[in-house]
Amino acid sequence: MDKNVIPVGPYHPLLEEAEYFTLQVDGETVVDIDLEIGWMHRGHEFISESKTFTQSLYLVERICGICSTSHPLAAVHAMEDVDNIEIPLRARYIRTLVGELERIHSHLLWLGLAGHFIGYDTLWMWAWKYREPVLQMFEIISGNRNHYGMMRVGGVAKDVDPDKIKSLLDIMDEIEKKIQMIAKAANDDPVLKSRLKGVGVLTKKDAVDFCAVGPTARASGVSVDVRKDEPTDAYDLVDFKIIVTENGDVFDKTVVRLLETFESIKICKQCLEKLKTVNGGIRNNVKEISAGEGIGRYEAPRGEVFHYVRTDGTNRPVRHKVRAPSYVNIPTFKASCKGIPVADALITLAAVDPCYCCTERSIKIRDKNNEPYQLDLMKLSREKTEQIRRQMK
Amino acid sequence: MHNYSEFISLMGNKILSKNEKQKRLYFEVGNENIIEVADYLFTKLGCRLSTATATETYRGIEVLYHFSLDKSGEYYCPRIVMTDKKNPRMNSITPVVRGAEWIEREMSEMLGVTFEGHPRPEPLLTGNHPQNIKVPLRKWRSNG
Amino acid sequence: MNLELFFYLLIFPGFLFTAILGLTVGWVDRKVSARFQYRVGPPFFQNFNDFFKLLGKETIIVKDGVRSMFVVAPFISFAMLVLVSAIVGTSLFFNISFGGDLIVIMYLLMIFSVMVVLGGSASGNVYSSLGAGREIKLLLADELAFILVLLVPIIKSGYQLDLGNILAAQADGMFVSSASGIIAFIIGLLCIQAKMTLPPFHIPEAETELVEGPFMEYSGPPLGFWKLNHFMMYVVFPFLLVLLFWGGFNFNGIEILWSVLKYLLIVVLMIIIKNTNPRIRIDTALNFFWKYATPLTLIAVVLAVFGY
Amino acid sequence: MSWYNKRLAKSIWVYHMSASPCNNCDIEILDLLTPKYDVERFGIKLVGSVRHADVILLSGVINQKVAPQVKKIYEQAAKPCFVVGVGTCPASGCCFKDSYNTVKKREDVIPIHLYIPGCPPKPEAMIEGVVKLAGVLNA
Repeated sequence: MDKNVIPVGPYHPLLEEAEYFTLQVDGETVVDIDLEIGWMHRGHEFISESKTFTQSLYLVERICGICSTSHPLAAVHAMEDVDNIEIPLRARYIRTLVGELERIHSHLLWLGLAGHFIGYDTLWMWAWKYREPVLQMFEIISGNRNHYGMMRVGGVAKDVDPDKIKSLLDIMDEIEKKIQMIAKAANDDPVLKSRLKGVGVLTKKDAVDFCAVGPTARASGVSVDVRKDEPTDAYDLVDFKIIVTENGDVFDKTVVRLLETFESIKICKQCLEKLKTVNGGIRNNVKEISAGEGIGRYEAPRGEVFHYVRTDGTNRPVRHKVRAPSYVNIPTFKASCKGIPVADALITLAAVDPCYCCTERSIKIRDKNNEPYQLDLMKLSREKTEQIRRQMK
Repeated sequence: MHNYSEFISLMGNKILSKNEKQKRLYFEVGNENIIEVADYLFTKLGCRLSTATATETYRGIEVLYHFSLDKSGEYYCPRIVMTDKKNPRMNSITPVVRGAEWIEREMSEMLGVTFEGHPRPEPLLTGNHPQNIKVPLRKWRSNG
Repeated sequence: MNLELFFYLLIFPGFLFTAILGLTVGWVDRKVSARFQYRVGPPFFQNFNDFFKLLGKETIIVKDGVRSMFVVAPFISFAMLVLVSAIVGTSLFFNISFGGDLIVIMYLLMIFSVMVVLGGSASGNVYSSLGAGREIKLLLADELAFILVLLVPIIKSGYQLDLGNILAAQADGMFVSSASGIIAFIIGLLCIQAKMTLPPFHIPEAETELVEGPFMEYSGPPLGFWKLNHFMMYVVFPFLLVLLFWGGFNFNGIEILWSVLKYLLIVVLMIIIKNTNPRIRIDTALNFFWKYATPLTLIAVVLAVFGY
Repeated sequence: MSWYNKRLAKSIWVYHMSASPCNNCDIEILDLLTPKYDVERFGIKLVGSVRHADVILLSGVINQKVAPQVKKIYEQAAKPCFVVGVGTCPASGCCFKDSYNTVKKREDVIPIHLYIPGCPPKPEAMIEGVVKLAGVLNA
């Protein structure tokens, strides 16, 4: 049978953002996948070099709306790394709290969207319903539902009001109960299980080869988590586990995310309890950042966010490099999508929780001579009809 | 606690200069040794390639790889400096570290570095771009 | 006589009644689904508004497509549904039927599915044609089971193809109360789910995979008619099931309530299945229908032959 | 036509088009559909194909690579079709206006009929924006 090409995107409801995949298929089986990106490219690194450090935080927050704590947090880590700036204890707990809340909201968001992708809108609605209280907590803590603007070099921008900790803890308890219910429902659903189990397997070797990070890697048995590897903020003061599973399929990725949500809830509760007693300032005043270079990273919901800042003693970075987790996770499609049906390919593509705004990339198919492989859609559809007709005979 | 001396002595004179910080080791290597160093870091030490940064400085184009040793949270950052700003060339490490493919492609289109031996040296972000943007991260500095 | 025919076709069991009831039940569907998902759901006239709005929109005919087929397909399938609803309706409400109407219904429903396929592939879009391909596969999957399901009441009524006779045969006991009847009824419900491409069988128009599948390139009135067709099926198929297995409707006194309940129960069952299942893959659907549903229905047919 | 406009105002099908946004407006748009805001109450429905759309929700500063696609998609929509710019990006370019890759004159790419500013706008603000659009139709 001839190889056909299914273009996915640039605009396709599977992807909230514009991306362009081309699935090379043989019948209904994916043979190869290619990706062309750049539809979301806004030139962050370029703009950041013309902004001061504080302005740059505003900018990196807008790399991605879902990890809008992870990027500023990694950036301040990088800036603090240049001079080894210490931050107050209370600020460390607040940073951890906001970061973990973001993980809960992001994982619930993914669970909902994954349900939507496999045509299970009820799961989508449920997951997003229980995501709302998390956003409400963000509103109480920072004043915004998204783009919290909490991070500053040397501390955080806003303090958590001690009077509100009680109500925050109450919301947390409620969320935990509800998420347990969803997790149970998702775990017990036989159709869901059969749809996700054994689909889009990413082997441990491939995960290491592609340098995958985050839940994508952890579902394949690679135990990599910045929170444990290089504990910053309050991560060495709180108690939590890293979730690692072995199979690397979509179901395991779901399980990792769900269990991680519970760990995050645990961390949030500990932080809130600590915030009742830990007093002190929330920000050290940082007047200037000396010349040098610094690496900052943070475990975003999707994996390690990496920021590299190079300074020359002025108030602007010479170079600000950003590497989002999806950037290294998306190439794993090449390993995990081969040889699976088209219908599964799409949930596999979604399982990485790709964030193209972070990544900036999309797919192109090349033939043997490295020419763009283009197909007349009309011809394709006729061939398909012909194929079907043959099958029906 | 953070002991790089073993690595440094092993690499010997391949390391041209180094800068040790608490958990980060920045060191400069020659272009001819980068593949060997990358292979050692990735295969022997079990490091993960976080990313690589290309910067334009007065000395030339610098490419800085960030290898993360996840067990201890340390960073090994080999740096390559290319003094020829017009036509910077260096060896690609993609044959050794598969995950470097996109990272090197992006550096190549952002700062115009040619990676020799890269399996697919085409632009990543600006492929099929209507305006045909060339090396945007160098534009404003290369005039001076 | 002719006037009566027009009445049957266009007003009472036919077009107007089915369309209005279908759009209303479509609202019930959306509302109940919304309640399932902790939402409020749309207002009562929502589907009517949607339909009238689509009638006034621009119709874009794709340049690459087969124009005539593209435009004609929604209207032919609409006509098919009107015919089916008239046939089912007249025998349900007026007890008018003719010799082979079950066969006619089967053919008309087949034409409907074929029109979806033709319309989808005529638009020349790759997603539409993929959707059409899946529609054919789904048709192959469920058609045999559906025909076998229809066989059960035929056998149980003493080999009658006449809807009126099937109805009459159930006067002393509905078919669904027998072993073969209940199996056939359940499989029939699933077949309907597949024929209406409701979840978990919304494989051809999988929104997140194939956008809207065969209907992707449609806009304006043709799209409106596709939507109307979809809602009309909410009437046609449950009515058919009620007629074949649940002894039809009865409109004497309190019995009206029971009749309405019968219809609503089937609709609600469909909505529950719809809302608690993710989309399955096309091969899983084929597997399901060929490996499990069809043999089960065969057993039901055999049971029916032996009178159980 | 007022009768028809009223139908249109009560049945707004939206198509969501992201033109290099930061993703935040996009998830807030999806949030509109979920239980807390549930815009299906007003007959607003998210559709996957632009041919079915009455309103295009445009989010993000349009970058040069995506601009031709945005233009093409707007041309494919069945008219009447309105474009609502969600967020600060379509309105002013936000912090990306200095970049080498963004379109400087967004009006040339796609005509935007209504702006909902905010970074991101709260879902309530988006509902108000769409309701205002419906109010114009009703008048």
